[in-house]
Amino acid sequence: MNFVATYLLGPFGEMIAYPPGVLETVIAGLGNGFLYALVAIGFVIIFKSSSVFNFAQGAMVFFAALNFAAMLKLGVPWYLAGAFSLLVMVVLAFTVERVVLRPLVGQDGLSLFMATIGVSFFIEGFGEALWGGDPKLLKIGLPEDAIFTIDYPWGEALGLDIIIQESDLLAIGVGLVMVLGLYVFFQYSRVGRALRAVADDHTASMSIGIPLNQMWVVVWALSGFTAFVAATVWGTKIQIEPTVINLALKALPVLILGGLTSIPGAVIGGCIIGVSELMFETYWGQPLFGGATTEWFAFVLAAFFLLFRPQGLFGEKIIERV
Amino acid sequence: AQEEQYFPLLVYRTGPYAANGAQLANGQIDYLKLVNAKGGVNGVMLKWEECETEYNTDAGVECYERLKGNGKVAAVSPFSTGITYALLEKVVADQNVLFSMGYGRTSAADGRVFPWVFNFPATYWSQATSIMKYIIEQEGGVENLNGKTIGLVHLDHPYGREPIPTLETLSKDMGFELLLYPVPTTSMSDQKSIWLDIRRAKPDWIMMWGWGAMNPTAIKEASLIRYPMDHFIGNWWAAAEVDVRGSGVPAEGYLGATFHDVGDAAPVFAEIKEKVVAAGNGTGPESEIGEVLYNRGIANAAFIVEAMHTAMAEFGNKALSGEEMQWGFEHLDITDERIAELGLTGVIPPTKVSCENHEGSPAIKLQRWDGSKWTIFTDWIPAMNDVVRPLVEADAAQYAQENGITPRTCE
Amino acid sequence: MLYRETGVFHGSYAEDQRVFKLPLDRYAVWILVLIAFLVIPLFASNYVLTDLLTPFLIMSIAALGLNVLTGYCGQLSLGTGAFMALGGFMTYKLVTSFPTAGALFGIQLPEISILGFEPFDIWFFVMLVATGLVTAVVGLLFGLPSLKIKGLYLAITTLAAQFFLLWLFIKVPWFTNYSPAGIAPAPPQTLFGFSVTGAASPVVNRYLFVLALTIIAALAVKNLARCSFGRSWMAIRDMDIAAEIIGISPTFAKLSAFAFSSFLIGIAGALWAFVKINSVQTDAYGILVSFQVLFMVIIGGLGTVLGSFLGAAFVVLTPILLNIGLTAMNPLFVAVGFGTISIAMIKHIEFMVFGSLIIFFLIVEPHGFARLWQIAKQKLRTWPFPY
Amino acid sequence: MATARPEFTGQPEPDTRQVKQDLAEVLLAVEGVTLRFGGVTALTDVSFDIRRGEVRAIIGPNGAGKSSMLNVINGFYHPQEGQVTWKGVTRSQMRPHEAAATGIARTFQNIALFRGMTTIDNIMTGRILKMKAGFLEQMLYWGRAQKEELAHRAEVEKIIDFLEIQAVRNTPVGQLPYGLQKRVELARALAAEPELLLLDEPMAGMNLEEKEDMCRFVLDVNQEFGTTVALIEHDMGVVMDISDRVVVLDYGKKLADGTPDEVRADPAVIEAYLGVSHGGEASQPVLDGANGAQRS
Amino acid sequence: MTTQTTNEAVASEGSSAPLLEINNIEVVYDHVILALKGVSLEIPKGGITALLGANGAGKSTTLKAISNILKSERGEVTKGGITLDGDAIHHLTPNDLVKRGVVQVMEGRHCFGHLTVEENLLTGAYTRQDGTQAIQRDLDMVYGYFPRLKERRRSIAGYTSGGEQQMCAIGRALMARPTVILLDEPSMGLAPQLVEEIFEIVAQLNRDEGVTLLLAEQNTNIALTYAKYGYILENGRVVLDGDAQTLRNNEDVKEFYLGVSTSGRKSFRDIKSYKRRKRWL
Ligand SMILES: Nc1ncnc2c1ncn2[C@@H]1O[C@H](COP(=O)(O)OP(=O)(O)OP(=O)(O)O)[C@@H](O)[C@H]1O
Ligand SMILES: Nc1ncnc2c1ncn2[C@@H]1O[C@H](COP(=O)(O)OP(=O)(O)OP(=O)(O)O)[C@@H](O)[C@H]1O
Ligand SMILES: [Mg+2]
Ligand SMILES: [Mg+2]
Repeated sequence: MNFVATYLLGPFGEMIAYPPGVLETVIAGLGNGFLYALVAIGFVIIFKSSSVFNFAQGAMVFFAALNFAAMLKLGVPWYLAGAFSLLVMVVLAFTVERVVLRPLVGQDGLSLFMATIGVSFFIEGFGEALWGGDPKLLKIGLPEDAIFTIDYPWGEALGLDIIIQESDLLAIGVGLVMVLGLYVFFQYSRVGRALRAVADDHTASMSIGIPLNQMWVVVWALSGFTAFVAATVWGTKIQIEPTVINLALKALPVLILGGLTSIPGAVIGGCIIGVSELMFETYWGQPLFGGATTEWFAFVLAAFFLLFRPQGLFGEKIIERV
Repeated sequence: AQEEQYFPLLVYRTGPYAANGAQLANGQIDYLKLVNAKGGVNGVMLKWEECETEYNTDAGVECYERLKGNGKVAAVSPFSTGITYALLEKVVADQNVLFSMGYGRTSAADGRVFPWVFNFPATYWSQATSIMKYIIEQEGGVENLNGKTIGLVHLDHPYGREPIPTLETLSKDMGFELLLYPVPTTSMSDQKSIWLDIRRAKPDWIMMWGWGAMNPTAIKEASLIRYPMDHFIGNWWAAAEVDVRGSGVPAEGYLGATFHDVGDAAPVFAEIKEKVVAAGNGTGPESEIGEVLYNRGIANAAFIVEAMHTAMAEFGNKALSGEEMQWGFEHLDITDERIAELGLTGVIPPTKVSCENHEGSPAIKLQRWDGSKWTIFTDWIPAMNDVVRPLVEADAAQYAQENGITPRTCE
Repeated sequence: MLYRETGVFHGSYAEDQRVFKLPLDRYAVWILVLIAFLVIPLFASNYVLTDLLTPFLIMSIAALGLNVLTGYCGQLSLGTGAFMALGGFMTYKLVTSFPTAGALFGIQLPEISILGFEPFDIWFFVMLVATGLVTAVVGLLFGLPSLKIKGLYLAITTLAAQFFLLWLFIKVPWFTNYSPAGIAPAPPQTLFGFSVTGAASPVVNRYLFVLALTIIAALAVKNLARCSFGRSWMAIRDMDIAAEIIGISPTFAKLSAFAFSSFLIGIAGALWAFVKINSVQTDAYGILVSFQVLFMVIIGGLGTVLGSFLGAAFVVLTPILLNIGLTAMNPLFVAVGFGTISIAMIKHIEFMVFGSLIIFFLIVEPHGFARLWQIAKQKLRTWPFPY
Repeated sequence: MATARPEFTGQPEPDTRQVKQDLAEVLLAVEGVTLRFGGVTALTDVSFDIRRGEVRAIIGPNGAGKSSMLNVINGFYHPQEGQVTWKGVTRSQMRPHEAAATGIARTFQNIALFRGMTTIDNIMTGRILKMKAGFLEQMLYWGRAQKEELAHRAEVEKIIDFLEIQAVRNTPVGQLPYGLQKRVELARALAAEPELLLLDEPMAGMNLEEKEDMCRFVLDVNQEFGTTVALIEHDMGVVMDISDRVVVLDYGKKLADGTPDEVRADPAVIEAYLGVSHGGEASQPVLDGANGAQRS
Repeated sequence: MTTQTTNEAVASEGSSAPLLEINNIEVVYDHVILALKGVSLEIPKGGITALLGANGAGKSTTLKAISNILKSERGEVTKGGITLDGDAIHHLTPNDLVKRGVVQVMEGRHCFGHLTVEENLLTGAYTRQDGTQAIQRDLDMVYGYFPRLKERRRSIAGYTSGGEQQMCAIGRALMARPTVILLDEPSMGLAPQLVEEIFEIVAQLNRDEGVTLLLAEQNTNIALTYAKYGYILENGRVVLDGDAQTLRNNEDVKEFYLGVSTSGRKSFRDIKSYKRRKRWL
């Protein structure tokens, strides 16, 4: 009974007691969610079109950010630096296709997954060997301050005192744009369809003349691009050093929650996880469980969802047929 | 040729803690270079090897095992609480001194249970109490602490958790509320929830036990929610230039603990610039000379070298064995005169170690960030030994009991 | 050619069902084992024993464990680190709560000692098995989702175990007997009267102890693999629907795999804490460990015992040897005018090379070292002809 | 399990089919089964029975629902309506492994072997239900575990001889050519010593020679061990020759049911399936089988 | 649909130089398994050529060798050459080959399980540049050939029945407007009347569109009914070839592939392996 009071009712009491807090948390959560989603989308793009689970996605974000930041550090104007970083990502796509994927064509998912881990190691080492392992700032004047609603007349009028980080709004905006673009591309364009075909059956798609190699360059370049975008947004929040790669781990539950193959799924998954994780930490984790529940909450939540929808919320149905 | 004294340097120049680790390493090495440039310690030259631990326990242990055999070890300083814990037993077996300068296992201050471990000039628990003293003073007396809230933003890692028991004890005694804000090691740069919470809970003071990439993020988030920086106190691993600069915000007024001065006023720096840097074998960028962590690196090396001096006075001028170094450490008595003589004024505090007390007489100073540099603004604030020591001895006793160690008696 | 496969005829199915069908294979393995037990301890340096061989063996056990789950039963798991941690903390709790059999059952095992050998000093072993059982049960719990969730989805849900358990060990001070920093020292242990863990125990003891356990583990896995358990695991792996239809209960197969694999992994974790780092701390069992063990299994070869060993050797030793090698090569770099490369740079290069090696081996043989070995043999058979 | 094949008595054995179906009791009965997948209705109100000891053929155009029918019988699909009576027990649905446990074994349309294992191991899996050794015993490969292994191995070897796949005993099935894989699959099913054997297009993609062998095996299984067989097959020659009774499905509905001759004569069947309607060169080979059956 | 006159042209060409020539190729899987031991074929333009043989004879392998998708199965052509219209094509990527009109329908369906039937067909037209109308037209053509596909156009290919998948695969190949189709076991698992239909369609394609066909078949009977010329493979070697009639009348072929022996067609009931005549090496 007491248990119920503390663990079930208490937190909700909190929420009701101070609604703006909830609002604040939700917005912040959405911000995180879209950040995760930006990375998750990178995974999806590659998985959807080559059923390769690209573990290097996190490293790619790091790599893109590192190149960008290093250029800025050398005093290159931000647009040139950005262009450079983008270019590098495309080059990376080419190399990966040539050196890793082409020799492994037709291998089972696990080998390819391993290979991408190899890639991940390589680019992490390479990037740092190139630019040094010290943390770098990636600031190109994107909004990253905090908005205190109370400072504004409307906020005052509403008596609403919450804090909104501009970087969250940025993440949300950018995320939405990316999703729309990519979704349309995959669902309706000729290349998009071919990409999905490749994912289903490499050999068959070869046999009807879909050029795997080009396909892969395309998708890796694409996900390289998303990595770049993610990096830029992330740069507004944190400095660029290897833990960025760990942050990408957070994209995994988002990924499976949304369903490995669905881009909108990635975003919705991102929102669900971003928000609920922050809510849980604020109202349960921090006060009741000694905090740091964000470590695992996303994963447990995702696992829980999967029990009811094994292919994620929007994933393609797993075909069981004999 | 005469045998050299060997320094196995467990350092981390990569990974999320690189920014801090590199300066520490550079400081140490520059000092060792200086000593050699000046003809060694009573003629005994110093030799050192680095091994990259990435602040990671497994790697740290491996490094220690790899290096320990390569010469007569002066002392080992892992600069990681995790590694320190893992080495506690090994150093006993190998008879090497483990010098964890103000980190590692606090209860190692009890020399009867941990003969081979030294953690002067101050442990985390002492540091915590000293910081509390400052807060008390600011609040105008213990009585005013009643009903106040103090937050501890800490790395969710052995290092970050060390001060918790002490602070909990104090909060019981003094009636303030202690709020804990752990930051997971895997996502140090994602502290949103914490700071949203802080904004609501509005603790009157915040202490920070942070390291590596955690610090800049914390400082940035704090300034985002406009937390009063002069009520935000980092411990001595959370108050370096890199931490604030990395945050990308001015963070004026941010406070930090330390046990040595900042800046390159002390003569030793001039010497380094002249004998090491000018000679073209400075280890890091010259700009970092005089910065907090660099100086701390020097302090670490200086302490060990001084222990060598002490030991040589007893055993003669030769490369020293483990036991001899241990003796040296245990009989350290560094007075202000001696410090001045070494040109280390302000770089190492006066220290007296004894058989049962391996912590010396702990005290700290506080420094303030003015947007471009640190400046110390308090005198020494001694720790509450009456609080800390009992805790230390209790904890040490439990260790002894679990590991079947019979504490030595210090006659 | 010395190595002959022909001319070996099996008179009975018993012979044909042996682990090593060919006498020569059998002898080769025996010789290897003898070397491991007798020769290596004599000649290997302490560093080699404690920091190359011992970790390699411990990780082999973990790899064997994961191989049961991923290699034989086809269930991806990234929770290995956590289960190793569980093993570490459990053993710590057990040995501190029940230092002796007496402490638990009140009965006192007789203390006979034949020149230092105490036949009844097996308590630590008992404790290890107990640990294994605990991890098995927990593994079973975290295996439940596998009944519904498949493939990568499952892999990521196992991450839940990874992060949740580690978080738990940090948050619940009980696991470390309320040590302030949440690190517990691993008390030294003895077996048959010899001290086998702890910094003070002779390096050779520790090595032999781990070696023995490793061999037992390997045999256990091999035996299961060739009996109905192994078969039902592999059936589930290769085509779970068909397996179910021919009467293999997926629930039973998967859960048994989870339990047994966690059993081995738990023991590996315990050894890591007690033998390798003399302390129990979550640091040593991070997500990276989970991945490393997965590498071992995949690069070594899924569903092969040999693979687990080869994989472990590769993953454990490569980085260290690379690091040592590059450091040693420094003079050479200086000679060619690079100047000494900083240890940071060495670390970066180590990463690059390790990554490249993974890719390289996958390209050479996606099915891992073990398969490579087979193909090599195949080529030898037909030698000098290509096929 | 006997390996002996009936030795050849100059003339073909008498056609025992007519006799069988009258005596034998109903082994399995399907009543009013309807199976839907979202929009698609794979089976609508299908009823038929299988009698002990007969060879029952299920034919019909592609997508008629034949495979689905088998899936219903051994409990992999659960019909929305109707029920299945198996050995007198009526239930609306089964669980696959309990079906297996009670004596239903099957092969699959798209080969479902365990590609990672050798032929032997694949066949051994068929006997897992019969193995009782505990975990520890197996872990130590000791006591019951070892005895069982050897005993079952002996059984399996018999089947291997019977199906003449000795040569590929230790080859990973993944590398076997298609026809052999089909055979191994049959072996795996037989290993379970089933009462009812479900074969989904056992002869698809085989050349005549292999078909002949396959037929021989099916018949021998049926005659020697009295195993009841239900098979789906598109080769009319085969169906008409070896089956005792044939049920015809079309678009998920039962179109006809009876002896081969009856079915072959049924105009609806011809229209929907056999396709003599537009005869010509093309259809000749297909019908050969049919005619042939008549002659024998 | 092309006009009568071009058919003549096609036919006449048919007799002339071979369109596709396989010259003594050898294929190795996994560096060790020798699947083809020197196979040579000549596929005349506008003809239907049958590739017969038992399981594991190497039919599929041959086709894969031509369309150059062995690599993904860790197989490679180690000897010999393949020429299309006289120029070597073994170095061309499958994509180029399809562009040049060589399309393979793989053994065992291989539809894209997660795409709808229609999407499957559309991917078939990937390499085409001649605009959406043209593609739409061909889509209708395919639906014309396979009405059943039209019914299931919106459903996920993975769930369709074996036969439906087979049709889908063939239809998909047609969408590429091929000049040469490599058909691997089209009849496998198809209902008799469907087999006919499909072969009818094949014949029709060959007739009307002058598509050259190489089909690997088990159903020797029907294959030889439609094919002009046939090759018989036995574990990796061509053991017999000749035009359809000759093969049909060959005693061995009758015995082992058509099942009609001197004593007329025998029932599957009274097959006894040891009744077989000794077969060629
Ligand atoms: N799991 C499933 N989900 C959705 N639809 C299905 C499923 N299984 C079968 N179907 C549909 O049910 C119908 C019957 O399929 P089934 O495989 O039984 O046909 P079949 O008679 O075996 O044809 P074939 O002779 O080609 O194998 C088909 O239209 C198929 O699309
Ligand atoms: N991926 C592979 N790896 C190893 N061996 C293979 C592979 N694919 C085919 N083989 C071998 O090559 C030989 C020829 O196989 P192929 O599939 O070409 O025969 P096929 O004539 O098509 O038989 P089927 O009529 O069953 O399709 C077979 O012995 C087979 O074992
Ligand atoms: Mg079917
Ligand atoms: Mg084939």
